[in-house]
Amino acid sequence: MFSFQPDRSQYPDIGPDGKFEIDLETGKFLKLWQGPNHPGITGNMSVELTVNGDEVVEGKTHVGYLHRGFEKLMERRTFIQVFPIVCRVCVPEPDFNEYCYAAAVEELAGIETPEKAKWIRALILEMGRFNSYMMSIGGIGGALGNGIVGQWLTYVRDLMLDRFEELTGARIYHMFILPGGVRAGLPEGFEGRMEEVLATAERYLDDTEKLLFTNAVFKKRTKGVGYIDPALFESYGVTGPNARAGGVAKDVRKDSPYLVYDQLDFDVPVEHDSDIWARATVRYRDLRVTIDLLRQILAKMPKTGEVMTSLPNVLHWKIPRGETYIKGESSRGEYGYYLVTDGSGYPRRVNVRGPSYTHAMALLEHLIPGTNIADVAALMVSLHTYPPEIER
Amino acid sequence: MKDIDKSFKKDTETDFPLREEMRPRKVTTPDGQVIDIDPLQDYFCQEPPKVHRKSYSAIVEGFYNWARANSLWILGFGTGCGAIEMRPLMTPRFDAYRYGIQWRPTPRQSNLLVISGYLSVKTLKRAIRAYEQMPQPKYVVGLGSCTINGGMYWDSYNTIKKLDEYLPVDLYIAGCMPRPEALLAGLMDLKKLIRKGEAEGANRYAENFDWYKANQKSVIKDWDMPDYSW
Amino acid sequence: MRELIEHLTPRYSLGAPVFQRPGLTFVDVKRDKLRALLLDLRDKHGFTHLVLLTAVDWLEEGRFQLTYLLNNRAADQTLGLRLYLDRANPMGDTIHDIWPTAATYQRELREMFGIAFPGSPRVDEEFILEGWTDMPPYRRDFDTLAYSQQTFVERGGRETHEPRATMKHKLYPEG
Amino acid sequence: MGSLRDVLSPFTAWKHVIETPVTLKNPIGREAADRYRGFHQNDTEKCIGCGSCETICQNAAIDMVPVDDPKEGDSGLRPQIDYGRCCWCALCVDVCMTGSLTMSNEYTWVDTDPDAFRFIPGVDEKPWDAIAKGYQRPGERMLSGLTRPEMMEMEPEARIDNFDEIVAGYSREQAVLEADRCVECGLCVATCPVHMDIPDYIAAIREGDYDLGTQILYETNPFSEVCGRVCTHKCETVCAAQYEGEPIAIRWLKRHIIDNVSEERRLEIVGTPQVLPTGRKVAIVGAGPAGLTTAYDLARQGHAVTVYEAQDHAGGMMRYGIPEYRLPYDALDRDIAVIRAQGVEIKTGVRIGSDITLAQLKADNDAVVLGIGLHMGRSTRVPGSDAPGVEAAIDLLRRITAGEEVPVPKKVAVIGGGNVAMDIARSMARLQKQKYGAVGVTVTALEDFAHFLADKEEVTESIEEGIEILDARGPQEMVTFKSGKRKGEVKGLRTWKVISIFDDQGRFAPQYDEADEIVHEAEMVVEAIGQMADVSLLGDELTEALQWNRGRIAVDADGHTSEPWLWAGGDSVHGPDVIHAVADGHKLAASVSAMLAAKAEVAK
Repeated sequence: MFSFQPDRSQYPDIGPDGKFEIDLETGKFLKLWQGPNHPGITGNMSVELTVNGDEVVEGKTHVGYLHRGFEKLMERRTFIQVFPIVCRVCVPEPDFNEYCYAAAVEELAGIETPEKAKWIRALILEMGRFNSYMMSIGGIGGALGNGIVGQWLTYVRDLMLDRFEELTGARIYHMFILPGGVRAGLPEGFEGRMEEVLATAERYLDDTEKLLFTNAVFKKRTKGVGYIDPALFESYGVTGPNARAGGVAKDVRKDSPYLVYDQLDFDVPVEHDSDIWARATVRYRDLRVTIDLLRQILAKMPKTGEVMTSLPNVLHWKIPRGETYIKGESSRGEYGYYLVTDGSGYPRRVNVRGPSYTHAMALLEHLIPGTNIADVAALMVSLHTYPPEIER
Repeated sequence: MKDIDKSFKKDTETDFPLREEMRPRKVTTPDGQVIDIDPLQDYFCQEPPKVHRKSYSAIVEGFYNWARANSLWILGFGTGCGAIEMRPLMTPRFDAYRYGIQWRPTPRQSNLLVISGYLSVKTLKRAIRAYEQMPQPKYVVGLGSCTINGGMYWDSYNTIKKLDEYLPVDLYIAGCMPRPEALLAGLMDLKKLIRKGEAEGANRYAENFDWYKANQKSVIKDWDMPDYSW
Repeated sequence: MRELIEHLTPRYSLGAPVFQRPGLTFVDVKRDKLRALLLDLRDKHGFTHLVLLTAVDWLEEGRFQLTYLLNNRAADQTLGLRLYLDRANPMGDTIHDIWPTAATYQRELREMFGIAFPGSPRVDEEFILEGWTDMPPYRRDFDTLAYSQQTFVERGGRETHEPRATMKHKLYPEG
Repeated sequence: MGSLRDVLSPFTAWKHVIETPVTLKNPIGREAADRYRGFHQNDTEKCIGCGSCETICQNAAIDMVPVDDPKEGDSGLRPQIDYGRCCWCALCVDVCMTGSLTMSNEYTWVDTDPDAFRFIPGVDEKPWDAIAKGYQRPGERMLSGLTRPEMMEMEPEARIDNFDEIVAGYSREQAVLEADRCVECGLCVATCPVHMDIPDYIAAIREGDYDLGTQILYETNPFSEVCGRVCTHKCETVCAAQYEGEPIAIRWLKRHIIDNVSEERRLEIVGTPQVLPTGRKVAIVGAGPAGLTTAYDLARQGHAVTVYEAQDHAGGMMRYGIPEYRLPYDALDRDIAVIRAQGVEIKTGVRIGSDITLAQLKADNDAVVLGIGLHMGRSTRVPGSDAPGVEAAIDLLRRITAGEEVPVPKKVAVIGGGNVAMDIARSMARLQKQKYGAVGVTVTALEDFAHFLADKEEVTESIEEGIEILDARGPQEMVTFKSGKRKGEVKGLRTWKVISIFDDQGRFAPQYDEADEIVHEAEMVVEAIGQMADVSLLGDELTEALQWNRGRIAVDADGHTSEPWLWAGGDSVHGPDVIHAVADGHKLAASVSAMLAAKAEVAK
């Protein structure tokens, strides 16, 4: 076959530590901003790349374009007033914010969640995971020249948004998981309509498998690219599918079951190559598990029962001093809320642990040197990061 | 809601220093020459924007407006949450392309800037640059509560509250966030405005350029760009 | 967990533990013992995952609380180490060599709380904010609404009326 | 890698070319889901303008704006929503006390004017006003409590043979639970005759700050302990919580504060007048709530106040009209002690008109205030109503309180359906129980149960205590012994069934069903159909000089009579009600004080 070796005779010298000594004014290096306004960026963030030829020698992640100061805003809001703003911390998969916050408040205030509400919460979280994976796989397809996958899967995601809408009353920010339960039960005939969506999804996923996962180009561009050494997982706080693609079956749903996950029957898919291919595949397989989980939840959910406990008067609701950490397995990894209360009507401190925080910052900066400039987008998409949960 | 701390006074004394790479300095080029550079002067055009004159003939202007209205090219810059509802619009289910609306990766090819919700100060800076780089005639649409009056980030230290203070907005769409259907309805309304020749935001920007600049600079402390960057 | 805490307490002079729920414990540590304790927990006790590192501002008590949240996945145990710093001159010890990802957290703490972490990579670079000259915004004495009102323009023309005062004024104008 | 399958398989995507497109033909205006949280609607008839929506809104998107004049239990304000702030979280819908605020499933609003995105739902007409679909709160509100905590009460068996107080009062836990339900809208403040700062003292309970609570109570009401027990609580009838669930137990919460502050502490909190004596003298006739409140206010301003009371103890109707099981005498005494501590001199057992003349009082004082109350019972004037054994309820109650001997027959009939009727019925029932071990009281009321005048709990408790209550019965005759040793004495009450009480013009003209006649056997018939003032103290000359209003002394808005030195207020002027009497007292004191100040000004 053809082989192409770039001419590297004019490349700068490599320093004693095996890395380039970057000096922009030598003219040998070029600073290139990928983002915030760039098609190859995952949301409103940017990576400051230093390139040498087509090779990236250094990358710095810049975030803060979406910083609204949530953690500060929460400190001025009463416990119920925090509820509407938490979901905005992560746009594509907002429900983990609602769940983690609600669960943290419930724990510190000593409120029991009704059994049925737990099932509905799990349902919502899995629907959110479904959507998030749809976006992620579509994004990977798009970043590697298979935009049609993005077109299909965005359509399927939109069908799920319709289900979200009829269940929660909103498309994107559902604001449905209140502390104390959920706002309402399932609408009439919801299960049937959900099944239609899941069947459509499966059809499109079959096509996606043929178009993307058995595709010579896609394989060529993803296998062996963007490798993360599993030994680094703990150092860089890698969780979720990114870890599962490297043979570590980290999954909060199994490791530390919450809600009703101990009553559901599922396996955590694991891949071993720890490259872009493995990360895409593990998400694809996990999406299949999610579809199965959605069916299980709807089948096993209690048909009757309360979905909401009566709260104390939320207009002057005080929670005793304490602190807790609630986590869940989002589509990107461990999502957690650290809530500190001081006995007043306002949270003392809320800290959101978004999985992208570690993935897009230290890990991405560690992975970028040495990659081809054309692969940076794919690398970023494969880490599946959402910028608003980094800077909040 | 916690009460405001009336005793709090913002620091208005400290100026943010100009970044190192933006300062005038001497540079040795790869071929050994030593030259003076002043990035803010050398790299950009300093000419302020001009009002885009209407055509002398109403018929010709009407034809222009018809053409403009039917090719809304949106800059694919997701400035805030609302960007997530653009995806359904770009894809088959809502398919905005059939209305002559499409997304472009660069401001140079776009004539519509959609501010999809809140703007942090950091993004405002990029949005201004993106807007100024867009060729005229150009339009701005504000999406959702945040662009109208700050939305749910009304008390945030890092987001602007009134978009029209910094950029000329032609149209607002209410919602948090507006659904794709509402977005389409808004874009259809924008088309009508353009056909009537009433979407004059860019000319407003040119006419009140100093006012906009002063507003922009009052919130962007780290002003490391030229005053106009078309 | 109780055994582990009992085992560690004399060695690292830990404070009284709070067993928040099965699987989540908080305990106070001293600054000079932190590093050894973290290494011990990571290498000998399976707490290999740094979940998060953040701070809480106890303005009234004049101190910052640093929370190091560690997780032992196999045992499903999370341990929160609370370290108190003097608020007047907050100085932490960097742990980026134990967990490289901690550098990001420390950068954020530097920017948002003004806690110094000497030696942490790029700790003084801007992280989230740009052109910020005011006090670190996550400090409790920073009032975000006041700052916002003094910085940004709001859309005017709004006026509200308190039901109690309105009724009093209308029904009993003489007071 | 690179197998033939990997090269060919992607081409299967071509099959989508022949599939039906998924594109929505006309997406603009597509109907949102039934539960969709779209633009707001407000049923302005239902809305009471309590402002809870504004309080909960974390976006400060809601302003309360006046659209109408305030009415009882309605502030006249309505929420205006700024869609430059709203996030459609629907917490305002969830918290809404009346359920008036809802959301339609409409979602399209485009405008070039950024100032346009503000509106008052239900007032400003919008295209979505009539849309029935959208977000409504499922069921009753969940964000604040609906029901009162159970009040501890003595069981009927335990209370029927004594005059011990029935209601135990809230425990700290119960009070906090109940105080927690309050949304602090303040609609009650306007309704309360003395405008007590109800939300503030309820907040003090939540905080556990009873000192502050006491201070707030005393700002407006020196009879908080009394009112905490027997107030007619108009506030509870306008409480925002009543539209779904029970109104806040404001009266019991007030009592809870006072119950938790010792008498000594209360005196410390209230303190003594902090002004120099003015040297002005005011005489007050009648140590009831109106008179004593006037005295309290005037004394706090440094005037020398003397209160003259005909009975042996101060308190007026609070002592002699309300039975002890509802208002223990020591509770009343504690309230009065605080008033005495302000330097008010109360001379009991002094009857103005006979012991001292009113002219004398006028001569000795700068002003005289009448708070003489309603101490004479009205009579039914049916045949036999002057027979021995027919009693006036108000007189009987006074005699029971004073410890005088009252006849206790085995069978008693009471005429009347108000609280006084219940009071005397229950008092007699207790005496009967003590004497005979059995209750034999029948109450006959003109009204039917749906229109009863007495408080519901009074009726329920009476029935629990074994009292027979017959509604819609009109008294026709006191049946007397026609012969024998007890000739002329009462032996029963004959009543007819009432068909209607008022005629078409709303005048009192009862219609009876004469066929439905009952003779209630009773050796005592008590008339409890209303009271009137004993104005004999005025003397003929003054009676002639004063202006009158339908049998009551005519006063202006400040309680000033047509005589410049004389004020009158309380029950005798405005009808029976403790809290109104207190309000009157404040008004009188303000008016008297203004006059005294004017006098002092002239003297300078």
